[in-house]
Order: sequence, then C-alpha cells, then structure tokens
Amino acid sequence: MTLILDVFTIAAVTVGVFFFVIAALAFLRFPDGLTRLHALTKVDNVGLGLIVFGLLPQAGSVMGALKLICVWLLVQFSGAIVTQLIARSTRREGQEA
Amino acid sequence: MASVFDVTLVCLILAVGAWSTFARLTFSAIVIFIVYGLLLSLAWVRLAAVDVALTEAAIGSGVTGMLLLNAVARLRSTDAAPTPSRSSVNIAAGVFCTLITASLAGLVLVPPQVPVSLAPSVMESLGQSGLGNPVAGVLFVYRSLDTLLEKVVLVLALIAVWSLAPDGLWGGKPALRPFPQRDSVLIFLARTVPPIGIMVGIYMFWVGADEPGGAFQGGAVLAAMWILVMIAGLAAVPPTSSHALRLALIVGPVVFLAIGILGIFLTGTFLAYPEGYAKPLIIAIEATLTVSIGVTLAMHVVGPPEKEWRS
Amino acid sequence: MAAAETSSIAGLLLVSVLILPVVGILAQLALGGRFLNWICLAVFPASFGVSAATCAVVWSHGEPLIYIVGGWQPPLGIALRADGISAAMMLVTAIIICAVAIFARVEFTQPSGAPEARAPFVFWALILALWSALNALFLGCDLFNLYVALELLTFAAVPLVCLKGGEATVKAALRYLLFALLGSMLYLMGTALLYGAYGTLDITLLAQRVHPERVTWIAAALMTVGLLTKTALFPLHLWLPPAHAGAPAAGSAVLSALVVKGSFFLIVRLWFDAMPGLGHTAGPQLLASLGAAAILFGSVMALRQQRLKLLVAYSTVAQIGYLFLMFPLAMAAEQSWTSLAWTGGWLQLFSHAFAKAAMFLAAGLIADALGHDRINDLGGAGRLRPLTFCTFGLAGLSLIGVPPSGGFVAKWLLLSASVAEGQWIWAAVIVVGGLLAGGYIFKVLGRAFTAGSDAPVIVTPVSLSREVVAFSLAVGAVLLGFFPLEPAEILQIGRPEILGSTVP
Amino acid sequence: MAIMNAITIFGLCAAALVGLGIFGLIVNPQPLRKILAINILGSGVFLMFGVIARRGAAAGLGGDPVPQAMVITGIVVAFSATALAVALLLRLVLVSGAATLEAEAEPSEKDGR
Repeated sequence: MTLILDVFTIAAVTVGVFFFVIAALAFLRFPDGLTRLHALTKVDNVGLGLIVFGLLPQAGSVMGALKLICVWLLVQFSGAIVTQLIARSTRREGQEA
Repeated sequence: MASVFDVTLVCLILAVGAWSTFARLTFSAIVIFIVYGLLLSLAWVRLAAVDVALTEAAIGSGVTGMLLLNAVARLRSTDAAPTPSRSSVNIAAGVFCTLITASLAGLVLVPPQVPVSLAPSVMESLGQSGLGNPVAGVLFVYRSLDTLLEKVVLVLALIAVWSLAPDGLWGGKPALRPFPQRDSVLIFLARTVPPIGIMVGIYMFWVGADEPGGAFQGGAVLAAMWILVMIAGLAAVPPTSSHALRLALIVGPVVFLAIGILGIFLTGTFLAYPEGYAKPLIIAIEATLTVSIGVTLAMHVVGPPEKEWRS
Repeated sequence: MAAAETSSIAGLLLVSVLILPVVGILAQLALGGRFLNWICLAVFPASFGVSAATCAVVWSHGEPLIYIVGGWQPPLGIALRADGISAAMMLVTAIIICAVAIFARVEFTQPSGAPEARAPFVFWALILALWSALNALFLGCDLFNLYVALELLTFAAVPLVCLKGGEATVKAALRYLLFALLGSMLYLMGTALLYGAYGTLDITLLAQRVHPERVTWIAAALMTVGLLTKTALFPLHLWLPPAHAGAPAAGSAVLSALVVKGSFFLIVRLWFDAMPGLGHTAGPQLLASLGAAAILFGSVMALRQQRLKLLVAYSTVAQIGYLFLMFPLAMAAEQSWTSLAWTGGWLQLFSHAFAKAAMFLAAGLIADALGHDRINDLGGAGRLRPLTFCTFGLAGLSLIGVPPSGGFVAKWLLLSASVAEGQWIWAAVIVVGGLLAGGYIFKVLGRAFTAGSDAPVIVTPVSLSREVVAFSLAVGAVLLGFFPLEPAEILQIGRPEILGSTVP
Repeated sequence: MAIMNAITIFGLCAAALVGLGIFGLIVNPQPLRKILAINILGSGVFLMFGVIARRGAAAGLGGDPVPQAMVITGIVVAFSATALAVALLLRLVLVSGAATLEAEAEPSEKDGR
C-alpha cells in the first residue's frame, strides 16, 4: 500500500515539477509581460496543484493534509488576483507610453 | 540525496545573491533580493531552524521587500547613470573580500572537535517555564533582556524614521503612495485576505510557545495585512500623532517591562517569572508584542509623515 | 562570580540605569508632547541619581557589582557587571548628558499649549535612548547583548546628526549609518565565530576558555575592525567630521564626547577582559600605530579647517588616537608601568569627554551668537563673548595637555609609561600631537582676540546660563587634573591580576 | 559524515555571502544598492550563526536554540536598520533631488553651524 502511495507521490510531484520548469522556460523566453503572465498562471496552478496532490498521502495526518490544501487554495486565490493586478498595471503603462 | 538538494540550494542562493548585487537596474535588484530571501528561508529549514525560516520569510524577505519596493518606486526618477567605480577600486575590493571569505571558509572547513552547544542546558530548564519551543524559551526566559532591548530598538528606529519629517508635518500622516485609482480587484483582495491573514498571524503567535512561530512572525503577518488594507485605500493611514497608534506601538514593550519589574517584587529578580506563572505571563507578553510588532513594522514601511502624494 | 550578588538591592541599581531612560521614551510616546517637559524633569535627575549611586557603591565596595538577569547564570543567561571602569564611565556619562540637557533646555523645550513639536520630542527621545544604550554598553557582559546595545546607540546617534534636516546633514547621517552598519555586521560575525568555538559569549567565561588559535584571531580582527569603524579611528574616520559638525551643538557634544567612546569601551573590554592573550600579538602595536596616524592626520586636518565646528570635529579624530596608545603600553609584557598607562588612557578619555563637550557647546554658542562659524571672520569676537571663548580656551588647554588639566595628567602618564617601557616612538607622537593641538586652538583664539577689519556683530543674544554650563564642563576637564591619583584607584576595581593594583 | 558535509556547504555559502555583501557595499555607488548589500552581508552572518547552531544539535534538538534565537533578534534589528536607512535616503532625495553620497568635497559648506 505504502509503495503504491510512494509511487503516486513521486509521479505527481515529478509532473508538477515538470510544469514549473516549463513555466520558468516560458518566463525567460516570452517577449512581454502579458504573455509571460499567461504562461505562469496556467502552468503554476497545475504544477503546484500536482505537487500538493502528490504530497497529500505523505502528510501523515488529516490536519497536515488540510494545511497543504489550504496552502494551495491561498496560492490559487492570491495568484489569480495578483495576476489581474499586474496585467492591469501593464496595460496602464502601455497606454501611458 | 540530501546533499544534492543542499548543493543546488546553495548554488542558487549564491547565484541569486550575486545577481541582486550586480543587476543593472535597482528595481530588478530588489525583486531578486526578495527571491533571495525566500531561498534563504529554505536554507534555514535545511539547518533545522524553522523559527528562523519563518522570521526570514516574514521579515527578512517580506516586510523588508515591501519597504525596498516602496523606496524604489519613489526613487525611480533618480535611478539613472550610476558612475561606475574605478577598476582599481574594484580589484582592491575584490581581493579584500576574497580574503575575508577565504579566512571564514577556512574556519568552516575545520569544525571544532567537540561541537559546542547550549542545547542540553536549554532543555534541562525549559520544563520549568512550561514552554515547548526552545527558541521561545531562549527569547523570553534565558535571554529576555536581549528581546526587551530589541523591542526598544524597533520603537526607537521608528521615532528616528519619523524624525525625518519636515518640521511642520510632525504628527501628520505618512504618505503611503496609493494605488493610482481605486482598483476593484485590489479592493476585493484587501477585503478577503485580511480575515485569513489575521487568523494566521494570531495562530503563529499562539503556537509560538510550543512550536515554531511566535510574536515576530505573527506580527509581521499582521503588518502585511494592515498595509494591504491601507494600499487598497480601505483604511486611512493613521496620523503619527494618533493616541491609539502610539499606545499600540508601546503596549508590548510596556507589558514586557512591567512583567520584568513585577519579577523584582515577586521573585527578587528582574525579568524572572514567578514559579508556575511563567507560561501565562510569557503568553501575555507575546500577545501584546504581536500587536506592537505588527503596528511598528507597518509604520516603518509607510515611512515618515509627508505631504499628500500627488501623481 | 558570587551568586549571592544576584538579587542584592545594589544589583538593582544596574537594572535601573538601563530601564529608567527607556521608561522615559515609552512615557513620551504614551503621554505625548504635552507632558514632555515633565517627563524630562523626572527622568534626568532620577537616572543621574542612580548612576551616581552605582558609582558610589562600586567604589565603596571595592569590587565589581554583578547582576544576573532573570536569575539565569551565564552562559545560558545574561549578566550585568559594573567594575571600576564601567562605574567611572557611567558617572562621566551621567554628568555630561545632564549638563548637555541643561544646555539644550532652551532650544528644545516643548512650548506649552502648542501642538507637539518635532525637534523637542525627537531630541529628548534620542538622548534618553543614547543614555540607556551607553549604560548597557558599560554594564554588558554578553557579547550579543552588547551588539543590541551598540545598535541602540547607533539608531539614537544617527538621527541626532540630521535633526536640522539640511541636505548636507542628511547625507552625513546616511553615510554614518552605512559605516556603522558595516561595523556592526563585522562585530556580529566575530561574535558568531567565538560562540561556535567556545560555546559562550559571556566575557568572564570567554576569558577562561579562549585559546590562542586561528578562530580567535580572526574573530578578534573582525570585531575590532567593526568597532573601529564605529569609533572612527583613522583611516575609518571618514564619516565623523561631517556628522559631528552637522548636528545641533548639544547633539555634537554628546556624539563626540560619549558616543564614539561607547564602541571604544567595547574594544577595551574585548582586548583586556575577554581575550587578554591578544596582548602578545602585534595587535596592540598596530592599534597604536593607527592611533598615532590619527593624532597626526586629525591635528593637521583640524589646522586646515575654515569652519569652527569642523575644526572641533577633526580634533576629535586626533584625540581618539591618544586612546589607542594605551594598548601597547598597558598590555606590555613588563608589568611595572602598565597601570600607569591604563590610568593615563582612561583619564584621557574622561578629560576629552569633558573638554570636547565644552568645546562643541562653545562652538555652538559662537555660531548662534554670530550667525556663522567661519574662523577667519571671528576677528574680535572674543571681546564680545569672553566667557564662551574662555570656555573654548580652557577646553583647549586640556586637549593640548597644558598643566594643570586632566588632559595634561593623562598625556603625562602615557608619556611616562612609554618612556619607562622604552617605547619612545609613542612619546614623540604625544609631544608632536600636543604641539599641533596648540596650533589649532591658538589659531581660533588668536583670531577671536585680535580685532579684524570688520568687527563681528551679535546676531542672536545667547543666554548666560548656557554659557555657564559649557564653562563648567571645561572647568571639569581642568579639575580632573587636580585629583588624578585617588579616583584612579576606581579604575583598578575588577581588573584581572595582570594589571596589578600598584598605582604609583 | 553526510550531515557534516551538508552543514559545511551552508557554512561555505555563508562565508561567500559575507564577501559578496562587503564587495557590493564598496563598489555599488547608489545608496539603495549599498543598503541591499548590507542586507546580503547580514544574511551571510546570520547563516553562519545557523551553521554553528546546526553543529550544536543535541538533546533531541536539530540545532542549538541559543544562536537561532540570536538570529531572530538580529533579523529584527537589521530590519530596523534598513528602514532607517531607506527613510534617510528618501529624505535625501527629497531635499537634494539626487540619491548620491558623492560630491562630498565641501562637507557642510551650507549648514556648518
């Protein structure tokens, strides 16, 4: 049983990390703020989600697992809003320029 | 396996630190510095110092980052054409710093045969205080004089920051640069996150007695929430002459000092806690300190009183 | 270290000198400007009384006063310890701070009925913080606790520099802060290394545990360089002249007379108490060489200044140099003359504190009265304000080392020690430094007492009480020369055996 | 021995950060960059405390809590220092219009009294 869970963890975290690497690459390669944001938001959400999902079996307790999910939810929430803010300020600066 | 992670982490810290030092734009340097702070907190976790990791992330990277970003936003117009120092100076400085690094590295590579540690004696008497977190024990029991003095430093530094206000504006409002226009998304964030943040802050202080956390980390989270609300324009920045503000600034140090003096009468010693009452008294100190630290950190970030900012 | 002393009433004196000024600051914030004058009226005499009482107790007991904070013995806890030199420093600090407070009363009074004003509120908070920090430095036994005290001192001193808010003073303050922060970080690095090697930061315990090995040398070097940055020993003095010259007169007096001595005191603690083995290295000679360079360079720079306050500030750079001559002389292997040098060094510190406070206050009075402090335009001003220039002259006598004055006895003791120990070079430096000091003092006095082409005019009248305060400090510097040997015994209280107790 | 190695690597990192911080402090002309450099220097010093704490792991603890507590105090003090330095810098820009410490040839020629 633990073996299956471990394999699951390794697989999920690996895929999650893969998404992060993609996001980092996109961040470096894309030309402007908006496209970079686009890449980051999509990939970060999935990446972090997968890592948290993969770590759930290792959390050890229900409280620990709940905390992990809370972390993920908070990042989802603040990430979505901060992305909005950055996008708006990028657009504003574009108009001013 | 552990070492691969550690080596990568250290390389990353050094690379990001160097990047922050040599980045062309000051703005980039500061953003990179915030990343650097977060990486450092990871290093602190690896060094089995979770309390420090939390403090580094909250204060060393978080609040300091806000402070520096605020500064660079105002300095942007002057961020032009730094005159590079002469190469002879650079070379001399390089040699000098390499020498320092090398001598320190030499010491690191030859650790003492018998590692020194006060951990056993800390644990031996920790039980008397009823605390479970040894770091909290050091901060509030064994070396409480340091902690008390450090609170005074924090308040004094705020008076020092305020002292930079022009004469006529003393007691006025700090001019936190507001967001250009009332932004619905920001307001939404400032309405939804603070309840969670305040809960997290209080939780951090509350578990601090027994687990990693405490007044510093909790206070930093509270400060961040308050700043967020002020930036969004949901709450006005209080004038520095406000009585409530000043009471909030000093309530922590005053309670700390009062309990310290109480120790003289009850136990005969300054900053000693009467037997059996150590934990409740320390929690009282930490609770008030959390408020004071939160308010002081936030006021540090918003800066001295200034004329209203006009864009 | 007798545990019996942990809870004695006398030990509480040590706690009181630390927290009384802090209580003042907190009360200021709690009650606001309306009660500012009352708070000062309560806190200053109280702190002065406690400092004097501590000094009296140490002197009468003849042994150090120790207080274990919270009842936790070092290395786990923190101890406070008042030995002879800390008691003497506390008394000198209390006298000078209170004198400066009386001097500054006129300038920094919170006007009654008016809203809280910036300068008075900040000034008194900073002075109180400075006082607490200095006392913490004099009493501290734990190197990390001393670091916090050092930072408290820095954060109180820096805003004092730019209290007036001009461009040059803000620049000087920022520069001062950057230098000071570099200094504290180097000091802290050394602290870390010492803890890592010996498992304690308590000075008394360290003295028993340190070995002459690489980690000790590197830690000592880092800490000393860090503290020298804060003490402004040549060539790390760059920040000092603009900072000390830019502050308001009362601030300059405290900065020059006391603040730089705080970090110097810590260097002495490190070298003589925590790591006495350093005496066998080239360190003392190196420190004294830098001190000698500071004496010569600072004096020459002082001679070349056109502004009175800058001249006084450069004179501080020079006078700090004398303090470091104490190291090779008081740490010499041959011990018959070391206590002579020890007493001389401390006397130099005390007499410079009095003389320099008096001199900065006098310079401030001159600048206030004339509306400028250009030395070339002083012609004849001495006749207009005789008491102020008399103060300047008396303080100058002590700086030069003319008998009878505290400065004379101090320099004479150092001179005798260097001759007796055969370290002739320091004797030569002391003599040349005295001559140069004479040069810059008489440059000012000469201008002031010879009528110039256009007679100076008094722009603002200056109250006699402020002149009297400055004058009394100068008289204090001179009086130190009259009873040098008896109070010198207090400086031996709590000394390790090396220095012996033979006051000649 | 493996754990020793990991600690040593962090120790070397601390030593390098100290050098990097001092270098940045000397060569960067802009005050804000100097403030940043002092923070990097500080983090190196703190990390050294952390390494020493980790080497003192005993009594069931992962590290000696005494130096760890000192670092927490130190971080707060360093924050106060940064805040004061930034406030001074902003004030300097307000009164002089430029964020530079140079042109110090004529110190306090304007307000020497």
